[in-house]
Amino acid sequence: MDGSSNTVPNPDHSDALESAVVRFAGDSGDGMQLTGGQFTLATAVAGNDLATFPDFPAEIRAPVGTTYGVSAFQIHFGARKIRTIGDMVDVLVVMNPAALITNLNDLRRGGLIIADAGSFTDRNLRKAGYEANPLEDGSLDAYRIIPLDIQKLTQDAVADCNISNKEALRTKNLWSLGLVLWMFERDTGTTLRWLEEKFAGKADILAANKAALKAGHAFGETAEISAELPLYHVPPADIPPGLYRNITGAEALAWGLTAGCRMADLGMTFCSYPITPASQLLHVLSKMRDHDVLTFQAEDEIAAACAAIGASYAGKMGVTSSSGPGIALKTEALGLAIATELPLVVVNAQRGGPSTGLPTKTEQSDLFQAVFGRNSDAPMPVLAARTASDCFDVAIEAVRLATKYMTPVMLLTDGYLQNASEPWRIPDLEKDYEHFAKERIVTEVTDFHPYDRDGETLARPWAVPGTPGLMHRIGGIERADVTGNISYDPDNHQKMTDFRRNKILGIADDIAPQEICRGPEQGVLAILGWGSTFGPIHRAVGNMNETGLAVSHIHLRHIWPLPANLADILDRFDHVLIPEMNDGQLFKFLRAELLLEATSLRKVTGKPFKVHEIETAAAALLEGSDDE
Amino acid sequence: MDGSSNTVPNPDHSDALESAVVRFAGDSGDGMQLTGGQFTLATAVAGNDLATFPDFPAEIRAPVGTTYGVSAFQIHFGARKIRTIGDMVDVLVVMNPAALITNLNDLRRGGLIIADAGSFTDRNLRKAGYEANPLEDGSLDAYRIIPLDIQKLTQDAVADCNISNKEALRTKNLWSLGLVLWMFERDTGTTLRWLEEKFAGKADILAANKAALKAGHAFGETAEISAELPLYHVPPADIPPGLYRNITGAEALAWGLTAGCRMADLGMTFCSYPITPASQLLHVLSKMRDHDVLTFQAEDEIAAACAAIGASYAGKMGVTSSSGPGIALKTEALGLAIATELPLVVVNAQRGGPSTGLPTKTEQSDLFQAVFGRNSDAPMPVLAARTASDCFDVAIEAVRLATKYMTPVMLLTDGYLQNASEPWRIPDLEKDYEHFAKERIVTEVTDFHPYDRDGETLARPWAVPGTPGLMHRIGGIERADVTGNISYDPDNHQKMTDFRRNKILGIADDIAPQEICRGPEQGVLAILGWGSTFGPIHRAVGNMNETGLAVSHIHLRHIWPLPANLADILDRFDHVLIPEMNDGQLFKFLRAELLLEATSLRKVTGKPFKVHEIETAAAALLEGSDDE
Amino acid sequence: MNETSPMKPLGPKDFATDQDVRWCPGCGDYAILKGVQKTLADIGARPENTVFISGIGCAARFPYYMKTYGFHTIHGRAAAVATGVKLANPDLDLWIVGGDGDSLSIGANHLFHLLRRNVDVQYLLFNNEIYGLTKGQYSPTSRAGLRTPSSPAGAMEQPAHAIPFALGAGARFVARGGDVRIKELSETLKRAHAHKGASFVEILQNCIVYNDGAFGHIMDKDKADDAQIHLENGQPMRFGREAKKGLRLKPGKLQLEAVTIGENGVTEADILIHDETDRVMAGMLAAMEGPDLPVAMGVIYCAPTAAFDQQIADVMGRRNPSIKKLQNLIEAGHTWTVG
Amino acid sequence: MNETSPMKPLGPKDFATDQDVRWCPGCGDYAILKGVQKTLADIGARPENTVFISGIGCAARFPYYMKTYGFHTIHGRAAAVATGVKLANPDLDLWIVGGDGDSLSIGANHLFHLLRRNVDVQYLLFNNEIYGLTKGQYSPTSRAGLRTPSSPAGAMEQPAHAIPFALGAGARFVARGGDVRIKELSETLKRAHAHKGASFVEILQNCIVYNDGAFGHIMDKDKADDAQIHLENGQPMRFGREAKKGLRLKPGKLQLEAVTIGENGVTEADILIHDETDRVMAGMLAAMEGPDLPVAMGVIYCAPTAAFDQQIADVMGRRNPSIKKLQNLIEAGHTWTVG
Ligand SMILES: Cc1ncc(C[n+]2csc(CCOP(=O)(O)OP(=O)(O)O)c2C)c(N)n1
Ligand SMILES: Cc1ncc(C[n+]2csc(CCOP(=O)(O)OP(=O)(O)O)c2C)c(N)n1
Ligand code: SF4
Ligand code: SF4
Ligand SMILES: [Mg+2]
Ligand SMILES: [Mg+2]
Repeated sequence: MDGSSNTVPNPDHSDALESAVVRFAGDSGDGMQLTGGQFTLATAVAGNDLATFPDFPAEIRAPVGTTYGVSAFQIHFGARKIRTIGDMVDVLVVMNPAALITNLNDLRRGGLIIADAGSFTDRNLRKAGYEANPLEDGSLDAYRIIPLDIQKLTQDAVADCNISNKEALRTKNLWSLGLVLWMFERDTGTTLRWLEEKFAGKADILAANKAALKAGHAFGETAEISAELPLYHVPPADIPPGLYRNITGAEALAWGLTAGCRMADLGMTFCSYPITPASQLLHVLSKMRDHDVLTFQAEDEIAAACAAIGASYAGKMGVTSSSGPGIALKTEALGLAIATELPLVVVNAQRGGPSTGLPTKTEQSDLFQAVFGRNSDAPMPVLAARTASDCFDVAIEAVRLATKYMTPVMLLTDGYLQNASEPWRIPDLEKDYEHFAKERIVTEVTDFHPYDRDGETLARPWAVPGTPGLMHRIGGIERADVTGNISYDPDNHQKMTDFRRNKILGIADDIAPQEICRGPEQGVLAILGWGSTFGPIHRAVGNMNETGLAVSHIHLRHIWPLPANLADILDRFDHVLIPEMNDGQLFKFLRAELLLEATSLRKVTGKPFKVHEIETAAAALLEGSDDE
Repeated sequence: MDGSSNTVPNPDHSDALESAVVRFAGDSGDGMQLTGGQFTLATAVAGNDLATFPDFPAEIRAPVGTTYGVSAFQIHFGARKIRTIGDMVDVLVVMNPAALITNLNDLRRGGLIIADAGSFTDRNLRKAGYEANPLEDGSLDAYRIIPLDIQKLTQDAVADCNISNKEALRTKNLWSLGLVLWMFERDTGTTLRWLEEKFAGKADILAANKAALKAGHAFGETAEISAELPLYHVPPADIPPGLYRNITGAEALAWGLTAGCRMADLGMTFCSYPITPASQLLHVLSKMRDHDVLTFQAEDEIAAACAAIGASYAGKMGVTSSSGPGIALKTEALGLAIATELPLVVVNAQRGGPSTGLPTKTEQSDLFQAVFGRNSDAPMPVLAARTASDCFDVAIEAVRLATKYMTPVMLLTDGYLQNASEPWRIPDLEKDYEHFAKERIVTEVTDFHPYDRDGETLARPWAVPGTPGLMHRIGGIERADVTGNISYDPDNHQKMTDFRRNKILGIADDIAPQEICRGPEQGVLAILGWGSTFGPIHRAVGNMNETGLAVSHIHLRHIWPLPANLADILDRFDHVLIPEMNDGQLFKFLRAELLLEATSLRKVTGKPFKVHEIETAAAALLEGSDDE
Repeated sequence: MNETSPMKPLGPKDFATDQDVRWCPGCGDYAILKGVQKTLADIGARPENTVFISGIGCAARFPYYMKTYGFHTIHGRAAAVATGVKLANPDLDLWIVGGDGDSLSIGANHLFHLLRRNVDVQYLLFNNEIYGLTKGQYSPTSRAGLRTPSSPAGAMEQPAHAIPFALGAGARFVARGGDVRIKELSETLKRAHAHKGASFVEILQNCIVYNDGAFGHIMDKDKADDAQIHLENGQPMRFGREAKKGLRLKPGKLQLEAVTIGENGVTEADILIHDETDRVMAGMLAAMEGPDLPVAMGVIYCAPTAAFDQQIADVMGRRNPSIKKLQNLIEAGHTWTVG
Repeated sequence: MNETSPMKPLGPKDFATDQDVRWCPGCGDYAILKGVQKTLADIGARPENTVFISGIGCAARFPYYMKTYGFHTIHGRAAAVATGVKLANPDLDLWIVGGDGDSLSIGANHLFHLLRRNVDVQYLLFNNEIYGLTKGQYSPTSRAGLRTPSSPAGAMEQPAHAIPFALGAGARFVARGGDVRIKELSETLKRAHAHKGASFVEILQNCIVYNDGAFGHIMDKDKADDAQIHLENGQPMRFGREAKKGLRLKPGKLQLEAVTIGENGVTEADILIHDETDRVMAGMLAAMEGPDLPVAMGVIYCAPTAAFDQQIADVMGRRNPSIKKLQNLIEAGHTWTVG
């Protein structure tokens, strides 16, 4: 089991942990995201591999002290490659009763709770729904509790600073951060430097923040209760050398799309309408004007898709993004892009549904929509990113396919990937990527026809307004082969339908063959995943391999068309298990495509899989197959 | 082969034809639809079974004489049950060169052409793209041609009437109709009565029309060329006794939806936005106010869907309709209906795509969209009508399921069904239908909760605004089981997802088991169809059965959920052939659902299957299976 | 049409649900909620006959807090859903609540057609000039230059103006209120309720988290008197402390100007009388944005005409549909008998 | 930005494609097509730099007949597609063509935002007060009472008015033309073209098949003089045969009235001068629908302001993006080195 099991001291290095999971939780106003972010940075600098996950409340800012106002940040870090955010929490830092009650379920038995006892007032207890104070009534006996009056300790620490009491209280997250940094043997240097940048010019506030941070750290070393405080040692992980940074999926996507455009030598016109959890991509790209990225916040999703199509028509890389309900609105426009064969990248940051559903929760239930969700026979390639940093590469691939094949491409990510961060070895954009052809825009063509196809890719030429001599007209009514004029001819319709299908099917020969990313090349059981289930599946397979079980992990990047060798690979296994955060969509899709008899593992709770859930399902299949 | 093959005199009754196919074609302004409609009526009254298909030009009214302004009407009628509009035409009446050039392909070799030679002027020939006059240059040697100067003959016939020359020329379609009526031994009575109604109060016009009609009829009997004119005898078909009328799919749908509402004792609020070929339904329903049908022409498809949802929320049967691109726009709203579990009927009159595609041509390519085309896990029942008159029964079934299960229901029809007409034995609405429960609206509930489900159907209660004591709030954010309050709880989301899935799956036990509609109960080959392919498949299977080939026809009405016994039935056949007017959607869908290994027969030309195309594909499979 | 339980007078609290209100502390929406609950109590609304419909956004959470019928629909579509509800049952008392994004961005087309058709509802547009729920992107009503996560260099669009938009759409009742002077807002809401047809009310609302103080120059206590004018039909259009200021037409021009009574020879008689049926004046009042002219509050325009839903209901009438009648329909026209 | 071939003067025919024009014989669209082709020739437009974008409808077939770049998009979305085109390349000369259904029914939201944002395009709304392509259902501009297949008892909606809608949306150039007086239409189109920012032109167009004569009372030769007024900036607003009639403000009222020079003491000096920058007057002119007042033709309102696409282009500037620059970006901020 990921996370929790490994905090139990590793038998080989009795003083070291292989990995640990820490969660900071408090009121929306308590600065937990900032605390988590700083802890992450210090941890990365200490050489651990890690994965993080912020968990915002759905309400913008609910009344202080309520359960639905709780904001949390989780980090899983370790001495080995970290694949998940961790099944169970080892150390839970809570700033109030509401944070405790909403997060306790995820704490492993025997886990540590650091609680700001000062905030466990009657009023706050009542707001959280406690009848008695859990720090005192014995109800937390299964855990280790360290109640500290962090409010008071912070106030004392900053007493000499020239700030108001309200401002003083605001620094209590830094006090807590200091303490936890100490517990995990990290120093305060990274955070101190960051504070100096952030509060440059605000000397008093800066001084207070520094004081609080240092006081928390010092408290660990000197306080009387320090004997109770565990000290954890998580040695650096063995990760490939290189320059690293932390990256969220949204950032990776933004940069990857831009990198793809640079490789294609195209400006990007990004058109979107805000929606959780896709908006982050709009925000990041809005700041990238220097890289020829123009962002347009449209009046709705339809306008966003249409404007992106217009931009592609005019010779830019049109990109649009949304989440499930917004993608639904774009459907008709996607049909137009398919019919007019214009390049377009459509990013879908999936969330819980149907309808408004669970906007802030993750789910991967838009696979059907991506592959099948359009009127008529309207094929388009579908890609899915597996991790935050993988978003970068998938985005480049999307731009490559869109421009090479003159087609819209659907790129699936999800709420988890958008917000989760992980260290990313920064690539060398010039050397690490096979540069694909420069812009495919034609400028001089003798005997130009807008639907004259490339013999190999079947792509039509991209001739953009402003180019002398190539004036032409395109539209959504069926177009005659070659000329593109309106045609109602029956045979032409069949021919164009065949072209549209075959063009996309042909991509199967232009993508990397499917690989098995962990485990034996053949055997009893393959676990087949797509999207953000990568982490838990990979860890589960690793764990099982370590205990000698022959299980393999296969992870799809290309959902449509599927890699040409996928059927062959799957054939080599007796069982295929398909875990999905939906009601079995890839499972059904592969039945349709490959007549694959697989086992579906479904989880529709808005939460990522836990490693042990996958291990359990795999074990059941392995046992079942022993019986045979 | 349907149609053409059977005009060859039937061996048993050497003077009689089993069936014949006649097509009238002319300029949009030539009144071909009217001519066809009147011929149909006379034929129905003569006791034949029949099927008709109007083929309008896509342009509203293109310039006179052009090929894209040609309007045609085809009728297939016979002494047996008529299933299709006929593969090939036996008698082609053309009013100008453009009509000839666009319709000749469908005439069987040896078929008869009646051409208005007067309109084969140089100008018209050029407009149609002829370099020489085909009536004279021998290029039609494979056919029998009867060129008549119909313009002139008509002018002569009405010379004594007090009308302008323009008006005189307008009656030439009636002259042609008279002639063809004579050829098929029909009298002019029905048409004369109809003319009297239509031109009541316009004595001169009426007189001219009557004169033209009678002159055409008389011409057959008396004209010098009458020896050349074949006389066809198509005896009455052996059809079940009853009161009959002609009905188009659009009418049948309109009346069926209304009948369903009457059975449920609900008013209907029909909300739509015009689009070909769905608009016809709006037009018919707009005149049905007396039957508590309120129609609302919304500002777009999204508004139409939302208004229908609003109407259902307020206690009416909300119905919305469109065609593929418009259904795409409704997608997000359908998610809301699924989430809030409100009854709704969504009619999709499918047309050629993708995008604007071929608006006036038929296709059945929205199956994927219907079943899978929504974000998230969002199941809803999908039904498909097979013939114009079947639309009536399917519409009733849609209302039954929507209200009983509190769910949107997708009803698929297509451009062919919307416009095609066939005789319909008028049912006794009281006796011929099992009446389903009256309106399911609750009014008095103790301890009311909006998501308290019926134990059997899993439907939630339908409590409508205006009812004292049942005030409640619903919405698209995930709802807590029972109370319907907003809930972000992970387990609740799983539970509600399961409910939504299982509620729809449960319908499989509440629908008629799948039947084999023609051919043996088991054997080598089943042809499995859905929607408007019914006619050609049924005829093909009939033809093959007659020649002793063991082929069966299975036709789906319920696409989702599938009938519970479908897998069992299909298991009894060595081969399953699935003909579809799309790129293989049911084929793929049944692989996913049943792991069915079938053979796909695809046709994406905007035209219905021809019987022989199905026979050929079936024969290939039968031969292949002999080899085994 | 619907039977109602015997009337007992209800107070504002009787319109509150048991659900915790989940807006940010200090959000202007709280005050509006109070104002609406008070209005319903004052007009003697029956909860079972009252429906709140909304799209998506912070504002759109409104129905969950009203102990009436409520439908929290999808982003931008509240007006369309509401139209269907009114067609199905014109007797319902229907309130629509939407934010500026919900109403004027994704949903502006439905709002336009609702107003044009004159569907008998009250449309409350909570304008905070920002997308609150999605964390602070600029909205169509945001002022040019506003820096937000999606406009780091400042918004570059001409903002939409709710009241001119509504007038251009053909609305017959147009008013404005704010989240601070709740009593006045409540009076305006009562007028909106009394008006048969679509009543459009823009409510200036402070988003304390993402656009705090957007209306400070109009709403702050010390500025309100001079920056707002409260319109009353048939009354002179006066404002300012002690109502010393007023509006008049610039001599010889089609332009309003603010004048002070007693200065430059201006007398009470010079001040224009508010005629809420005057469409041209409504346009001029709607265009007042400060700083020279005060922002118009209260009922700017009210000129009733037939409501769409009522017109349809009249045509539909009582039809007594029946299976028999339908049987007659399908048997009418050209039929023939076989056998 | 794009190199153009050496200029040679082009005539109207040089803008016609080889595609057969497929409107009904007698359709008003033919005349408008001629008018546009003439306009392009007159202004010396370069075909390679000119783009026609449309939605779906009879009117929307327009691009197929123009030998320029053309994009026949989907119903109602031309404005949105066009916005993307202009963002991608603000140097293009962009014309949008849409019917009344395309523009004011399904597409009104995009039109609203295009006008509000002031995207530099010419928007031509062909208003035939009917859905032509789908065979004659009433449209949002159809007059109340119009009987059509979807309104057999007569349309029951208050119609939308294109020009007031455009003004309410914040449009900075608003004009009206018709399918009969092509020379005047062409002048108006030239003005629209010259205006930087969104230019909105309503063109009254006769649908001979489904709504013949809808504008007969305005456009018929014998009625046109009295039923139309052709506006010219800075000129008195006169109309009627021999320009004997004119517009003035009703004394003491915010209302226009038609008067006859020489009658009741009216002199030339009483006639209002057209000031196309006056928004209030534009509103009054837009509201004129007959029969008392003539229908305003020509440029009703023109008050330029910065165009959205140009503003963005200015901010974007010349950026010289490169892989190197991007490499720098991804390496900036908190990074650390392993190994
Ligand atoms: C189809 C769709 N698009 C986008 C969203 C995301 N979204 C939710 S509310 C909102 C805008 C909120 O702004 P506003 O309407 O002004 O309401 P406020 O939160 O400010 O009250 C957006 C963009 C959504 N839920 N659905
Ligand atoms: C999404 C979608 N909805 C509906 C239609 C059907 N449709 C095509 S054109 C049109 C309206 C035509 O009216 P208008 O825009 O006024 O143009 P006109 O034909 O009168 O020139 C409609 C409803 C469509 N093509 N696509
Ligand atoms: S984000 Fe703004 S509008 Fe939304 S609840 Fe918070 S303060 Fe109110
Ligand atoms: S239907 Fe009307 S608008 Fe369309 S082409 Fe014909 S006349 Fe013109
Ligand atoms: Mg807002
Ligand atoms: Mg029109």
